[in-house]
Amino acid sequence: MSIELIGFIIVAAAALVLALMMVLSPEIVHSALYFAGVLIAIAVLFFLMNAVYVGIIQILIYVGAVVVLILFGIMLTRRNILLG
Amino acid sequence: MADPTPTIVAPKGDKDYSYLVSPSTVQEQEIIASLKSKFPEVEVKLKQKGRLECVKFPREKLVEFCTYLRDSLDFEHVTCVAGNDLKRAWEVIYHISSYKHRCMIQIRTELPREDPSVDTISQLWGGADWHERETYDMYGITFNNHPKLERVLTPEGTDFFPFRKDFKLLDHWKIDWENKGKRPKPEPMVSTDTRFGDGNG
Amino acid sequence: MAMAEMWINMGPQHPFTHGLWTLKVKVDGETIVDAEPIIGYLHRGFEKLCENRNYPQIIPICDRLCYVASMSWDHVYVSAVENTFDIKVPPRGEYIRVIALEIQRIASHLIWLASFMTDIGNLTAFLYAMREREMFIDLLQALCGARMTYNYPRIGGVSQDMPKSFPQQCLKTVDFFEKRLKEYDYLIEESEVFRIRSQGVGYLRPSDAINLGITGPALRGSGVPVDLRKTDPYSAYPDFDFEMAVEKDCDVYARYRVRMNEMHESCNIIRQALKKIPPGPVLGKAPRHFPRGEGYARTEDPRGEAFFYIQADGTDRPYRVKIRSPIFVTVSAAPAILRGYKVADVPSIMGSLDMCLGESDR
Amino acid sequence: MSLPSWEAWTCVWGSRIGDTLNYLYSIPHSIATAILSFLHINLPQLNYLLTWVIASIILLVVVMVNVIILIYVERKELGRFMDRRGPFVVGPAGFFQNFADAFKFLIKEMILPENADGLGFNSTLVIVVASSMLIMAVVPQAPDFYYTNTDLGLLLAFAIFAIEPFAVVIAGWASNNKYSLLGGFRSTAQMMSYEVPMLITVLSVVVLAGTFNFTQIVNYQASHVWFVVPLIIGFIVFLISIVAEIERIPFDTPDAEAELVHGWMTEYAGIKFALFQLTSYVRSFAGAAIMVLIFLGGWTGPILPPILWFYIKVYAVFTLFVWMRASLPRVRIDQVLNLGWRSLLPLSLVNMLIAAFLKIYGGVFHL
Repeated sequence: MSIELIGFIIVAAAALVLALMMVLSPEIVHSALYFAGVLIAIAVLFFLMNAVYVGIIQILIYVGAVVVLILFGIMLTRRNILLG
Repeated sequence: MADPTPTIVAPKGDKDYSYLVSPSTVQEQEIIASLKSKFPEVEVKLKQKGRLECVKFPREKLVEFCTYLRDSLDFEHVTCVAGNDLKRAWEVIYHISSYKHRCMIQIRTELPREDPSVDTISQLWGGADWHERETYDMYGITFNNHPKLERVLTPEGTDFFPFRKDFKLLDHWKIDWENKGKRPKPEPMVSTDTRFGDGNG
Repeated sequence: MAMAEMWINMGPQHPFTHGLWTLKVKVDGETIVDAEPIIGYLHRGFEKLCENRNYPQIIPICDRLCYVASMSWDHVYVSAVENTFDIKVPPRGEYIRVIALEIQRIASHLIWLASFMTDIGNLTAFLYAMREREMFIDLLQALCGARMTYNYPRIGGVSQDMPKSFPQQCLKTVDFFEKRLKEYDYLIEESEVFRIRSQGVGYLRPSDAINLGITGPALRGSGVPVDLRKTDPYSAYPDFDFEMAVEKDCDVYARYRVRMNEMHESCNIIRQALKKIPPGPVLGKAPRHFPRGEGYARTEDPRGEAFFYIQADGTDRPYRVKIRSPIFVTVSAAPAILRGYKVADVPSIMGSLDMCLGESDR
Repeated sequence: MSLPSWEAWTCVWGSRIGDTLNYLYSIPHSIATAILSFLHINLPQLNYLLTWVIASIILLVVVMVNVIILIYVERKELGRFMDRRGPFVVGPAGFFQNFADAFKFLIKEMILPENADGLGFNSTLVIVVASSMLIMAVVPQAPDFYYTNTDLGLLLAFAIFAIEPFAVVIAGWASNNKYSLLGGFRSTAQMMSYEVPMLITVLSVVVLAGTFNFTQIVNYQASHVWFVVPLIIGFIVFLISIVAEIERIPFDTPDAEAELVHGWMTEYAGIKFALFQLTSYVRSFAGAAIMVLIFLGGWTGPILPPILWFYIKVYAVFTLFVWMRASLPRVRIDQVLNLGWRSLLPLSLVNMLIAAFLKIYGGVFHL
């Protein structure tokens, strides 16, 4: 088993677990946090597949913009933002 | 409640107040004469230059009198509203000043002991708002039609009025200046009764 | 929108509250829709305190009214007593009072400048202003030996004559300070960022300002030429020739300009006073027994119209003392000024009003 | 699916790892080799990993030392600007004041506010700190002193810059504090809106140099002209954007201490707060370094060794940041956003046009 395969398995498993946690999380902001994790893991998978440009754009657009947009969406549409 | 759609109003087209630089030619005697003709039962005196005085003012006439002061005699500014405890009665002292005529009128209104209430003038001058609140806070004098007559300096839920004369300071806080500033022998703080005095506040 | 309408408590422990007070701000997003000032954290029952002290004993506690302008509060108290009992002050006493008051005004305005610049984020100006204030505090120390609570005016004059070297030291300081004021213009006024933070922010219409009872630099910043040193002269002020600082812009910048110009004018007055000061005693005769009577005095505090009302019942203690603090009224008008602006404007607007909680809570 | 071979993966990062930190030539590599030979392990892949870890530690140390010096420099310079002395008690000329502060932060209690969201509160700390440290991994500091020298280094640096905003808004929310929430929103809005003009400006540099690689951009400038000369508009736009991106005065609206106590960091205490502060300086360092690399000719310069030139320029740029902090008040948040969208974005587009023009007709200007 080569070290690349180990790397791939770890990252892919992380992506899957994070995706599951994203779906199952009761707190919606946590879901967004996990979602960002999923996207970063996928970017790492792109790096592993030698698609560096796609990986970088994945981080720049999805983590840098889409997640923030989702978070703003969550926080601007909920009645009670703060927890206490 | 606030206006739900706040707008920022630039001061364009507002009244120009630069005429206040030079004093008006109206003398204090003319103001007194004007007040005498309008309110014959009110006694207005000239104490010194720029200082008018008006004692034993009937409290029912207050808002009418103040409206006249503001609208016809250009008294723009409430310097102060002070409460007072005369022991036989309550008293509210108004100091209303005119930038234009450069004079100040002092109005002393006595309120009966059993009914410490008077009409508010905060509708006429916004500056009187918190002074009236403070007077209520300290003396328990209520101002009718006041927009928000609540405690301002003491905490909410205070059940006494500290500036009333029958509000006793704690004895061991009170310094006996007649005996060369020595504190009397401190008595133990026992109950709240000494603190609240025998006042009904 | 869910962000809509939440109350933010700014204070009592918040960097913008110079003192101990709370400003509850109701915001819609970042826009202020309502505000409510809450004061009273420093309430000491000052007026009741005065009722339990005899007349000279009240002077030191007047120092504690405003901790950055003690001298002017001492002065308004002693002039109220003098008005009540018709006590004459020797002219030299009046002149020294005027000098002390103007030094105090500059020191107070410098504290205001320091805190205002901190509010809008320029710490350099804060340190510069504090540096210059030190010189004026040194002057006051030379006059009365204290740096913060002066206890200098007395009923009927001032406690002691000024030291021999004082006029020279004072003139030197004033000349030096006017040079420094030009330096401030380079640092603060010519900065575009400062202008966009202060111009067009915190409009206060002149009619509103008058109606809400706002006095002092805030009122003059709204274009209303009212300065009690001119319009209701007291002490030795009629002897001096000075300009009233008035700006017509009605915004934070105008209030800033008014205070900066007032510092210039104060320097001017100090120079004239030092030139014209007559010889003679500094402390007049005060009566041993105080008769019945009532009286008041109002002066132009660095923050606005200070007013002291005294009722005397023939004993050695006042029967009733009422203090009108300019900031007490100004802070009540805060909601009217703040409404419609952003949360980020709160420090700059409230900073331009020059809060001092010692005098407003009393 | 076939995975790329081991060599291919190393090529992803654009360089053989042996080149890493080449200035201290092969120090990580020889340390790793020594350790492994001492343990009698002959595993090239483990050697590779160990080299990587040691190189990372060296990079971290280099960055941290620089950050400590930056903080000291800022304090001293700010002191001079403000007509005071700055730190001078702890250590020679107050140099160890930072260490004293760090120690103080270490012994403070780490408070988790009541009703705060633990996951959001703590994980965002990790994300913010890690992503900021990661930027320096792709920023070369000399022709032979870098961690990686990937072909897309410039883009990667800004991609890593862009990770922070979402963490900040979650941090602000998780603190369960209104100031933090507003600060988080402000921070994110500001970073997002300043990334657009910044990236367009960077793109104009890329158009001229024809590459995303930092080293090649610097080499291009060395052989032609520093990009600050033809792209002066872009330089100014980039300077303002980077100051907004790293949230320093006059653009420190997210942690404007006058209105929002300390913005999204309000509830963080002790070493967590210290880490955030440290992170902000790491970002300042990275921002200044990128600015030096793409506009000011990087490490090129006469006589002195390249690494020294690089640090001289970085500290000069940082002094510019400190100067701005000392002389300007804070800008309001809506003015910040207006400036970003209404002034800097058109300016960056103009700059882009100039770059395109120079690319086509650049022969006249030796570009």
